[in-house]
Amino acid sequence: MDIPYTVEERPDTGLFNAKLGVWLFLASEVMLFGGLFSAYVFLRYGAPVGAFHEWGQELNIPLATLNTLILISSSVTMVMSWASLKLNDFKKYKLYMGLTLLCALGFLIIKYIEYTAKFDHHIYPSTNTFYAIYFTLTGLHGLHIIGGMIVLYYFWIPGSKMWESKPEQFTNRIEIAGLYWHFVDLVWIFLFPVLYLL
Amino acid sequence: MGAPTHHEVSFYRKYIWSTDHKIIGLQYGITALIFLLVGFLLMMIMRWQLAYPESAVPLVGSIFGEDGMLLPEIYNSLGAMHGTIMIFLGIVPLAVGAFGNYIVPLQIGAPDMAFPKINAASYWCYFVGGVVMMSSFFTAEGAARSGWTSYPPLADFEVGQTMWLIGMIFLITSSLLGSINFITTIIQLRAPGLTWMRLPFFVWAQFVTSFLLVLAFPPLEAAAVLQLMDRVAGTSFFLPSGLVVSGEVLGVSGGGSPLLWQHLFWFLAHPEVYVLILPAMGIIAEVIANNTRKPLWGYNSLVFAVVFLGFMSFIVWAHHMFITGMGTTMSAFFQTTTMIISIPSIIILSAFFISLWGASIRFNTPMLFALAFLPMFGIGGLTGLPLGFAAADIYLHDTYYVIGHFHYVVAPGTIFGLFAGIYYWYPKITGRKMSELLGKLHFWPSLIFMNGVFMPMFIQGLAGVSRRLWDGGLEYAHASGVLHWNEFMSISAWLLGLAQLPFIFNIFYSLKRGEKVDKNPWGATTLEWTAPSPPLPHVNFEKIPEVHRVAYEYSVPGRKRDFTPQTEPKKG
Amino acid sequence: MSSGHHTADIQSHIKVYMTVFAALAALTIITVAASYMDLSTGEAIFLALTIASVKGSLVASYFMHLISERALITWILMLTAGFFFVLMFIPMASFIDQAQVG
Amino acid sequence: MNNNIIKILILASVLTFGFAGDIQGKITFNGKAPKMKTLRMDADPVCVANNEVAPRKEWLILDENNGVKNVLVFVKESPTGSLAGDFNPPENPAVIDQNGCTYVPHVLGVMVGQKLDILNSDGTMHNIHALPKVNKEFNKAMPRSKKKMTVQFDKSEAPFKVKCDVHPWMGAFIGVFDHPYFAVSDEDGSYTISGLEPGVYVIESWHEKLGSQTANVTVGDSTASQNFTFEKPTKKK
Repeated sequence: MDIPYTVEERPDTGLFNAKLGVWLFLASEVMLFGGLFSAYVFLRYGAPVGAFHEWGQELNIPLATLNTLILISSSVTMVMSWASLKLNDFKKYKLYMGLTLLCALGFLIIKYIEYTAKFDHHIYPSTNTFYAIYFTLTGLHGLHIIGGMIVLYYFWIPGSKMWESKPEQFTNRIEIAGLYWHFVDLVWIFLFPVLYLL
Repeated sequence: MGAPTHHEVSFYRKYIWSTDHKIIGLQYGITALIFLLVGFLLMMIMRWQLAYPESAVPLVGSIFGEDGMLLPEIYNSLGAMHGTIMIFLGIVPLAVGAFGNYIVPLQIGAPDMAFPKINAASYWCYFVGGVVMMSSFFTAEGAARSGWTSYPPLADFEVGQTMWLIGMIFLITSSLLGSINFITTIIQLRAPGLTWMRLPFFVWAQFVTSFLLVLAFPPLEAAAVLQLMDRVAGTSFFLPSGLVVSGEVLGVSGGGSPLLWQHLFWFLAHPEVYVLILPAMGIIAEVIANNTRKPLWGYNSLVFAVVFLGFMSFIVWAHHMFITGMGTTMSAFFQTTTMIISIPSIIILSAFFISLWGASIRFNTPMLFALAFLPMFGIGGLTGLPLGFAAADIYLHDTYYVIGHFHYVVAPGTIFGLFAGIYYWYPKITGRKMSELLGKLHFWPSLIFMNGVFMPMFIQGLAGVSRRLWDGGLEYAHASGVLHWNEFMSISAWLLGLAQLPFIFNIFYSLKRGEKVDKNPWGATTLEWTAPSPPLPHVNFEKIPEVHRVAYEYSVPGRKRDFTPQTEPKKG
Repeated sequence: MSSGHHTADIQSHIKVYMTVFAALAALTIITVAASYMDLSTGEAIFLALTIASVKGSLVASYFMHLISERALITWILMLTAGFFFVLMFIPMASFIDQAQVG
Repeated sequence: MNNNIIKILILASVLTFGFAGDIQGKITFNGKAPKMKTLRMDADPVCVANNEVAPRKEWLILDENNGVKNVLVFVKESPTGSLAGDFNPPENPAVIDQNGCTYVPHVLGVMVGQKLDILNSDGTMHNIHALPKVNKEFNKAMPRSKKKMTVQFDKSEAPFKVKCDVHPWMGAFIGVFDHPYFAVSDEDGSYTISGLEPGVYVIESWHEKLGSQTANVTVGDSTASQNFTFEKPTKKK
């Protein structure tokens, strides 16, 4: 007896299990980042007026803008790879998934450049509360990117064999991996103005 | 996933790396019971120091140094770890991990949890978290010693605290994986015909509990990450500027706020209290309905009450923070929400009491524990009201009164509920009933000594004895009138420990010698009793059951039997 | 996935994705440009968060298909959003309340 | 040139015969002796009861000739530069007592790896909180019935403060050395460092409030003498 609704949708909810599961996971992620954003607001309010803005001047806005664009692009390629599977175009899927991973890698490299530039200027998490929350938020976000990359890589090469045996389930998996990936993008969309621009 | 029964699987595959919800439930249960015992032992050691301050602890004293005395640092460690172990390693894994895992899929007629591998991952995260927590005892300065609440800046000193935080991150991850799984399972895998209002109340309780865990635990995970940053990366999220620690200004950049931790911590930790109590209420509902042989009174209001309780539990947390200098506006807000949240609790408790009305009650062991739960939880709940009012709380805050209140909720409350559950579902798990004689030997002394331990705490607390004193208040003149209770409470605690021996013995004894039973020894209506005892590996049921009626059709007039299983088709 | 998605559907989806991508890129540039304008702190925060929210909803609605997702998911997310705002603002409110007293 | 050869010859012969020299001296204070205020111990009745006469502050204790007690004098550099070597820590533990709610002694030198017995002669709760920078900080409670506790330090370190978090007036200073050549001046301000091989040494005298001074001392086959004079530090501002 298999577990029901792993692939097909349960009629009354219209969902397959993993989709509900990943949305619940994302709900918990919202609360995780919510806790950190709440800390940001709390610390910003507690700091001297304008201090957060002042401290944030050291950050590199052009690089971060570039990174935002890269991450948005990776979201598009992600959704395109899913659409390609829907269109039965496995080759395009491979291409788009590869591009997604490439974007993710690019994002991390730029992040690395930013971090080392900060360290070179002797700016560390311990410098002040702004950099404490900056490094914590971006660091945790970076870990999410890395985690996502591992999953996406698995579906790109080793796990893609599933396409031949269970194409529908494979497409579902790409969809929920995509949901996670878009969420990580979404978090960055908020991180970017909050940390760099304000 | 959900592979058909293989009989040739190896021992490891079957019992250690299993993905079967029943095995995982048992893993959770056994581990959690061991942790409960450990947490209890820590407390028994602490009670020696409180009863006979500064004398050598018998039996285990040599661990603490040659003179066998329990020094304040170790006392603090034991206190912090008692709380942490009991809550995060004992009760939550037992109530949610064990009972939820074992019973929920059976009660909804599912072959397994929705994500069996994630389920196994959840257990192993819990296990690793437990190992990290326990190994912190062996670091140079010992385990964390800032209470289970770990308020910074007090919590900013030893290695043990770092390990505490890492352990917490594992435990939180485990709970998140588990509760996502529960919610998905309950929504997606209900058997045909099992509509929401036909669900057993236990499933509802687990459902709400899981939502609390999914939405309230992540902020604590965030807070744990921040405190970890404070400890390893030198940030000062929770350390204000110019903080003076033992006469020296701390060399940190400052700018943080200890209140931030308290907000994030209690954002979880208040819902956590409901995570502790709701599954127990669910168990009590099952046991009461079954042993009163009556439908549960007010099933609908119970369901609405528990859902409302879940909602409200997110906006009451700062009643733990009345004395942090919070203004009157917010205090008023939080004391209002706190009073409101007592309403659903009272609805639930009243519904249980009314269910007893006019019933011919079967006084078996699970029912005894369930009956004891009601007044015990009542005491725990009612003594909470003064703590919910800012004015009264300012006096009672951090006294033994709080300890008494909280322990009445979780010890003779939740733990009695869990005991009831163990006695009630043991036949389903093993195919044998637990010994009634041993069960009663367990119940009566437990009930008496529980009250012996916790009732005097109210007296001490009202006298103003502070809760974290290593010598129990010996140094304080205002405590002198109530200190003689310490010995009484300690002896009660040790006798309470003795009273658990019949239970431990019973678990093993009944495994071999208990009375053999068939599928449905209690004459119960819910789905788990239509599965074989024990249920089939990986699939539970011979075939997926179909549900035709509500959860508690007991003693319906005109029927032959005094119970009608949910699977029985309606006639005509 | 539901069988309701036909090839033509997907093709039209792809068009939407590209439009959304263009919108996101444009909004990113706008928000950066706005940050160089001489705005008061309050205005800057309002503007930046508004743009971020628009971008966020675009991603959620189209890339994550939330706009055509089942009611159950929407309910769960609304619940989460509710508690998210509680988490954001009530600690703040307590803090401000306290600051006034002190 | 010739002188140096002679010095080396003398040194060599001394080394061969294994003579060991001492450094002796006296620490004096130049200036008007400030009055040490009485410690207010009312917070803990046990502390009051344990002292027949209320003790005074201890940061500058002089005898009638202005000899300074509690100055830690130690060898900072040896002829070869470093003193670290194969010095085994003494078998006997160093002792610091919490007596009458003051630390006895007030200033103490111990060796790396030497046991330090912390005693509690008062029938009250003490809390010994050491604040080293190099060694590991510790903070241990000593309830009244805990009469003795033993610690040791793993690295050499300049004198650091030890305090009691229960009785804020209590304070002591401990220096940790990787050699046995240190001494604390006694009541009349005199000290003796003994057992040194001949050579030129840099010695430092350290006082908790008055600062520290260094001097070069040549140790021959007789006792070398080195006095120090401290003055009240001019207030900075």
